[in-house]
Amino acid sequence: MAFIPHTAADVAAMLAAIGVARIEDLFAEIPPELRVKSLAGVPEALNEMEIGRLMSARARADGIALSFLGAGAYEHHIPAAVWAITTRGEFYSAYTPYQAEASQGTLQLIYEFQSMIAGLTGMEVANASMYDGASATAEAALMAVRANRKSRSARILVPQTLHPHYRQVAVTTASNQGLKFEELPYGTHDGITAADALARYEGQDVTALVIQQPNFFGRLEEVDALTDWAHARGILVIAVVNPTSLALLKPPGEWGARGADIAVGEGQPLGVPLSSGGPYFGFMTTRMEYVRQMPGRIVGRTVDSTGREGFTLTLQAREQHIRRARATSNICTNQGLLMTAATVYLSLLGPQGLMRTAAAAHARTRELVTALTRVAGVRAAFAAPCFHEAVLQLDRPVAPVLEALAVRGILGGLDLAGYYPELGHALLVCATETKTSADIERYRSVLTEAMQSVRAA
Amino acid sequence: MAFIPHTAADVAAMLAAIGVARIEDLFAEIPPELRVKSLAGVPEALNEMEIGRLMSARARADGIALSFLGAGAYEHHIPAAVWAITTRGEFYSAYTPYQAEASQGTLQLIYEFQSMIAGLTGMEVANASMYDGASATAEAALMAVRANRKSRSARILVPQTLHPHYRQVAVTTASNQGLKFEELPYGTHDGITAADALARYEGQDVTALVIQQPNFFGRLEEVDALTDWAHARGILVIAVVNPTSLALLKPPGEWGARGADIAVGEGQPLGVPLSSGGPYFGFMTTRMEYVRQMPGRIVGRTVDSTGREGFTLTLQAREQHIRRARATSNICTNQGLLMTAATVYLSLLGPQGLMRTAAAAHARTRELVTALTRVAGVRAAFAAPCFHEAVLQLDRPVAPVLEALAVRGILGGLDLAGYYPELGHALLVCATETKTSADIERYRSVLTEAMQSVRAA
Amino acid sequence: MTAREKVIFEYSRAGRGALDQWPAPVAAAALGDLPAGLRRQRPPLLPEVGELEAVRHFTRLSQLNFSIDTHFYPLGSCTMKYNPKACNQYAMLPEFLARHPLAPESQGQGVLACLYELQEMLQAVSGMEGVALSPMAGAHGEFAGVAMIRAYHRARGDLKRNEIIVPEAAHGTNPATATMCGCVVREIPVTGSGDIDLEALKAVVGPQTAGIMLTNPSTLGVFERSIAAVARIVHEAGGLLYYDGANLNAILGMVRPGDMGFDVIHMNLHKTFSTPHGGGGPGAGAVGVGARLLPFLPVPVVGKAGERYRWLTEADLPQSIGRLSAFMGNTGVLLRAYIYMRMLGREGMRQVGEYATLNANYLLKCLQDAGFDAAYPQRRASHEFIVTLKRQARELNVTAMDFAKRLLDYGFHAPTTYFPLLVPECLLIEPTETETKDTLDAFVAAMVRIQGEAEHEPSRVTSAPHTMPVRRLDDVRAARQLDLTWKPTAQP
Amino acid sequence: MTAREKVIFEYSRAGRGALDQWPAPVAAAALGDLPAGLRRQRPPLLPEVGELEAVRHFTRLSQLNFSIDTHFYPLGSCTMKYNPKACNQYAMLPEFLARHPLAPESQGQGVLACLYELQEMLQAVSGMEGVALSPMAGAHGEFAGVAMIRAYHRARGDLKRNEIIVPEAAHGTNPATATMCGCVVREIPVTGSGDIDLEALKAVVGPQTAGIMLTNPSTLGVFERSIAAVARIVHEAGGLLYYDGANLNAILGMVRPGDMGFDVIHMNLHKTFSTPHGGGGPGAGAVGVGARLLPFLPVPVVGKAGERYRWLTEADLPQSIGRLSAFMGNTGVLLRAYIYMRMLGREGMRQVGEYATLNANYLLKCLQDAGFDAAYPQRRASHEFIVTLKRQARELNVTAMDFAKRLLDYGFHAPTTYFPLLVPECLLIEPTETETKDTLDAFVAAMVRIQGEAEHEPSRVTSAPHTMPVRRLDDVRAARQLDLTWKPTAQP
Ligand SMILES: Cc1ncc(COP(=O)(O)O)c(C=O)c1O
Ligand SMILES: Cc1ncc(COP(=O)(O)O)c(C=O)c1O
Repeated sequence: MAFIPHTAADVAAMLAAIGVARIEDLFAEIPPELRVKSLAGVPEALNEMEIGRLMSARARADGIALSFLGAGAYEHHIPAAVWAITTRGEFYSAYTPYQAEASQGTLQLIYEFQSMIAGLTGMEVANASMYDGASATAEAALMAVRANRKSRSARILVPQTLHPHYRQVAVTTASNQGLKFEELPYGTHDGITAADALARYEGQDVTALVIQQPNFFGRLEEVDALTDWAHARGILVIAVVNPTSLALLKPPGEWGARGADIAVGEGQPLGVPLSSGGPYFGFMTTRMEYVRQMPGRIVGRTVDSTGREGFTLTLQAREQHIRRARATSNICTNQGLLMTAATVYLSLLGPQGLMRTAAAAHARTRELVTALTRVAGVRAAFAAPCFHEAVLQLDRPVAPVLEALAVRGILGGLDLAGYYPELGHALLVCATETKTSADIERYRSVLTEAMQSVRAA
Repeated sequence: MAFIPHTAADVAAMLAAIGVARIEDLFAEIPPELRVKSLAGVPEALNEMEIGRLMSARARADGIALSFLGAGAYEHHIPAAVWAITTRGEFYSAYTPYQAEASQGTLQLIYEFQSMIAGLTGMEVANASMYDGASATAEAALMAVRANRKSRSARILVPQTLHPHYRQVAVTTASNQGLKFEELPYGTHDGITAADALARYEGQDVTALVIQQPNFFGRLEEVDALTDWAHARGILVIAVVNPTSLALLKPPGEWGARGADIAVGEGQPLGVPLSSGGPYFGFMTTRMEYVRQMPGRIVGRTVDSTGREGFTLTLQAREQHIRRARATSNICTNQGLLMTAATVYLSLLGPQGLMRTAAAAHARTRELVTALTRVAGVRAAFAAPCFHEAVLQLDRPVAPVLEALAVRGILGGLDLAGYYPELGHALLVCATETKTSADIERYRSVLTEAMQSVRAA
Repeated sequence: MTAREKVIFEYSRAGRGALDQWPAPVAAAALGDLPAGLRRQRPPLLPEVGELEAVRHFTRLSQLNFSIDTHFYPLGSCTMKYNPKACNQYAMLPEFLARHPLAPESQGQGVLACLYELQEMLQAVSGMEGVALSPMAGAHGEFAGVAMIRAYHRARGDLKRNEIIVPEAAHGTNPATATMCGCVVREIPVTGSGDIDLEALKAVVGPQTAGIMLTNPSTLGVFERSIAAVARIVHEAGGLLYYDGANLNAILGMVRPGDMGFDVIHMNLHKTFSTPHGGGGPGAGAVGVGARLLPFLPVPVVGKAGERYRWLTEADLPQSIGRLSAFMGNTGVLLRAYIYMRMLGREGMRQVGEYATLNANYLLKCLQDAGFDAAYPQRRASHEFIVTLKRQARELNVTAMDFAKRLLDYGFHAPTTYFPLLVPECLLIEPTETETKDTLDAFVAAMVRIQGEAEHEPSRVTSAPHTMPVRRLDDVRAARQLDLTWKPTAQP
Repeated sequence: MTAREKVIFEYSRAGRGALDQWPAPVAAAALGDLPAGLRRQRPPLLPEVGELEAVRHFTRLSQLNFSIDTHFYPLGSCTMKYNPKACNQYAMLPEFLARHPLAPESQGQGVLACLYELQEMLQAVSGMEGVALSPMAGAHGEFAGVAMIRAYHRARGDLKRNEIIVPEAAHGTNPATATMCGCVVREIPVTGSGDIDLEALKAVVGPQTAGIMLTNPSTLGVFERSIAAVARIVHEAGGLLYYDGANLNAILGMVRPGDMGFDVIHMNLHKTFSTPHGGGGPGAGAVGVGARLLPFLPVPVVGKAGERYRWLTEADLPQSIGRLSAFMGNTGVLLRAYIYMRMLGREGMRQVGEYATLNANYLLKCLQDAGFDAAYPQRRASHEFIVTLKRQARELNVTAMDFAKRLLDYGFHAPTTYFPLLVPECLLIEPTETETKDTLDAFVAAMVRIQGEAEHEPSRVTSAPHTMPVRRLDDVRAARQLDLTWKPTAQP
């Protein structure tokens, strides 16, 4: 009965009250020729036990592999408390806190989230979440066009070291509004944005520069120099950052002399399971001066009619339900529940725990690179330091090697052939605090076999 | 740090306030020679991620088999809502509702539980749970001795068809108080308590008669006749019942002309996972006239100082914390959380859902018996109807057959050889609503092979 | 008496922490390769609390919320129906949670099978030819839809079509989406009986028309009776029809947007298909398209080849509008919707439509009988309906907002207020099919009592709520004296 | 304003139900074999509600509770410490939940390994020679312990030993257990400083002494300093020493009952080892024994042979007191304790003892400084301590119960009241190590404010609580007009 609690007596009484004979009569306004004849294509109902069995079987079929994949989604330990709290009905089954007095839980939590994200990024204000890191990056580009009043070009410089999917999402999202994304090349020897690539933009009207730190290869960009270069030319800086890394790396708010103008990123590492890619959440921060250009919901602290502290949605005049066609974005539903998880996660980790997590991830990745480059035919693609992720170069095609690893239960990383053909047989690998030395050793030894099973190029 | 939130500054301030230099000084009253030197035997700490990995590996090692085991613990579908509610911190981390005003949630829930259990058993009152079905049975025997003022013998008649472990627990629990358990034989042809076995107790002082329905073999006892026989002789009747079965079978409150005097049972089938045997909960009910002899907590509905309805622990004068050596039992902590789960479960199932569950379990068991007795060398042990569980007889030893099944991922049932040698190669099997026809067919076909791999006796 | 719940930073003490959650520290040397100039100098301002402090704090915070699990929540246009616990439990099986988005298809046939079948079911209930699941909310689906409309015209060389027609009652995301897609919005009025003004529509269509965005049933809570005419007018003018399917609840199993002539639709799985609203999200805004727009679907989509499922990408869909999210959108949300839809089954789909409509019409009738004014008294309610309190505002000086706040005191979440904007002092009420008649009756009783209070003791209503953790909040101050992040010295 | 939460039966409507939870109906024929005379005639009185009604009802009920996750809960003798969420999550892995108790050992090496290691760890912290895990609560462990003492004497042919000595401050389960085991209870007094009166003990021991049951630290919250003398006196008289280890928190890693001379102990895993109290249970009351009682341990116990774990039964332990539960006791609780202990590790055990003691002594000192009277002012607190309000009761007519009820208004669960019985107007306060100094300070502040109220406005205290879902309840009426089950017509 589709979670419908009506008894036959209820239905009879309700129809009588309405004054119709049958439920069917309530649909009299719908032209009969439009009525659905059949819903073939939707199978018969399963009860909870049956769907449970089906889902368990499908989950078991997918299994759990030993994974060294990163590339924008990271396996971290998620404390049990995070989802025990997050799935509480009062968070899980509430909606956007339009009725502030009956939603102080969600509202205060968003305020705390905004505070933590601002603290982490070193920025002044944060919103209550975007869809994911990629869409937040796209929205940041749109926001920069609004915020940078001096620029009229809507040209956005995007390094090729930005996650390729983020670049694609930015184009899909913003090109209809006339934004132009121009790609900045990187050095194939060092994997970071080439400083001389900037030279050709001297004197031109550019709206914003995007910088990802660490970049897609796990390499560290020269964020201070890039930021100062942009600011000196009236170009806004959009930082794309991994939140875990910020426990150790300079936050965007401190890049260069003035700090980035907008900082966004993928929130998934903060307590959100990998889940085949979602739901995750994007975070977005900026300077106070740009807050009215920011999309998304924002919570403010205020007082009630008796002077008691309370929280409420604020600056709603930016949003679609008030400003409609002139809103900063069309976003309405965001990723609230994931933001909830992140807020609990950050509370449990705190500055020290997050630092340890970042440090462990970095140390594990170094250990991984050291181990794997001991395998014949494998070397590090870039000499310089990486953070948390690294590119390896193989002497033979990556795809068959990954397949050979997969049949042995190891997901060995991401084949970069489709994304960066210029890098040759390149493989992006990642290890976080969840990997032990034994795991790494297992990868090394299985890789040794796998390499042998694939002919060198 | 063992979930200890103290900062160094906290500790310093606290020690200063107390007026000691070191925490160690707080233990000055303990004779030094008694102090622990080392705790070798307790390993080094694991963090949450590490213990999670260890437990996941151990769980995976145990796996999930296709099980046809019953014998006092039954696999039923547990609606997702049951444990989503039960593990809410407000239920999970509260204790016995001694402060009624701050525990109305637990108290009202217990009242609802008592009502449901009374409804199910057809008895007048229920308590807030005992440890498990076996210990509830033992406590019922002790209670019967208190309640049956006319009897001085403390003799309890216990059919051999009562779960063997229940009989053992009763002996362990009650024999120190001088209770004598005398076993009533059953008919090996029909698997129920032999009516003529009662004859030899005519005219003797007997305190109580225990009746399990359905009995350990899944067979249905002649509860009306047994009850009336006992009552006619001043013997109290203790019913031991499977709560699921009560949706279809006559409740103990209606047995014979007057109904059973005490009814107990294992609550596990009501939303409690199998969990290798616990935590489960025992339920216990009786007539109002014996309520002051009942062990365990009881909640009553009352009013507060403003006349508003509320709930509170009542009849505490029966309990150890008030009556001490003269309490009805030493029970203090009970199985509250499992009772919580059962209350949610019964609310979701209701009379109709529970009836369907019982009917499906019965139908599946019949289907199972029909399928398995088609295998050469397998026959039903008793011709007469069973409920929800049945005894098969094989033409060869059961243990090696079960082993052969287990390696193929099937837990085929319980070998009765150790419990009832007189039944020969007997196997107790069970199927509930969780088993599909495909599961049963799989068992049948694997059993066919397994039988062939074991030599006939 | 009980103090307010502090901001978590106020519990923080230097050096405190949930240590059991942290990995072991690594030697400083392991970080030695990180250039000093790129390292953080001061630790971030995050709370330092133990696990108990965090759990206690957030548990207490949660209790300050109304939610479906605790209260009737008739928030119009939001479909706050029950979120079955099974959907959460089975979507969170460890294997589903652990799967990396870039894991090979061979290690994901289970989840891909679910997504593929979800596409099929959504296609069946919407009457469309193809479905893509990656949009992460309704507005995101709208974006995908309008972007496909633009791509369609562009692919045909029809480059001047940049106007999107929107009825004035439309949800704010519709015009906002049109702008996001670089279109110009043309608003058209609705008639007094809630249908689109066809003459106004005819006047506005033309060679510049990219399409029209419609909700049907509209946000006025009524079925657009002239839909066939609308479709004809727009199609004849060369435009496409976009169906805002945020709220399919009332027509589920009854009418299919595809059959009404729509070219593209988004469906809010977090409404009709009961994935949780989560205090603001996540959602999922799957898009369905007719034949003309099939080539433009966003990637990735799940395809099937023989018995294997695989991702379709730009290689398969070269005209795709592209990628909308870093990976595959909100997979976990999609699994919840999948589980829900499988539990409903074919028959359940229709029942949802029937009973959502029954509940709305019953509630409307009871409120009318109790003296409240329907905005469209001559119309049937769909999944929702509008009550206007303009009489009360005029006669008693008690507004829709006052009623809304007072309802909280009676244990009901307020309906949507002041939307759609064209009905004065409106309450948009959507009971959903998962509520009992008893709950609806209790809601009516509360409304009647509030009406009585408004007549006899209006200050009780205008100063409501009285029993919430806070009284009415000062929104003006919130916007003027922005306090958006906690600072060590910040005091409100 | 908000109505009371109804009893669930009041939501019930004939024919309503959570249908998705139910198996498909089976044909009536499938039940045809059940004799009509053994069938139920009328369906049982159970509520008929949908899933939403049930979830909403129980969620609301839960919010009426105080709990560790929401409030400081310093209930003396109960060790209401934080229950880590990880313990629950990992104990509830699907495989652990699905395992049948009679499944073969081959399909249970994982869980058996945990239980075996738990036995070993409990042995290590208690200083005993063997441990059995099957008792399902503290009182059940006591029962097992005293039953072993009896079996021991009986096995030696020493049949007249049927007296159990118990100090007057003992927990009620101690004398009740002695009775359950068919023994006679002999109470002995404690001295003014909280130690056992050794002279009284000497007077009571004799050839009829089966043993003594002691808690150390005692329920007076102090360490029994003469424990060595007690052990000597009882042992010399031929009795055995039973250690009620319900509350090991303050001595964990500090002293071991085995080293103090005890022969048998039970340990409340739901206290010291943080398994949840669950609104009344479940617990787990593992028993540890010295060499003399090893043969008598209850079955089953987990043994290890080579690398395989297996159940030891009567065949291995022919002198066992027997079986205490249908299967293996509260396995799921044992897994939680195992996880907790592994997370604590060796060092963590000692820290628990240290910080539990620190918190108790700090709180005691602060309360004393604030003018409250300690029951044993000259003694150190252990994990808990007693404040007596007899002065307040005499001078202000405000009792310990009044303070307790008023504390609820201040957001604190009350301490244990009126136990132990021998201290008048007592509050037994156990803060546990998992609470912060800030929380303890806030508790003291509340006590000080209540004291102020008691002096200046005593009716606020004596009529407390004021902010709970109900005011003080009429217990007398509850016991006189028994209303123990809901009936269709019942009204309170
Ligand atoms: C009619 C209508 N359209 C669009 C939307 C936008 O959906 P979402 O909030 O998921 O972006 C909503 C949701 O509020 C809606 O009600
Ligand atoms: C000192 C003492 N002994 C024994 C017990 C009994 O333990 P349980 O409640 O687990 O049966 C308790 C618990 O309240 C206790 O505090």
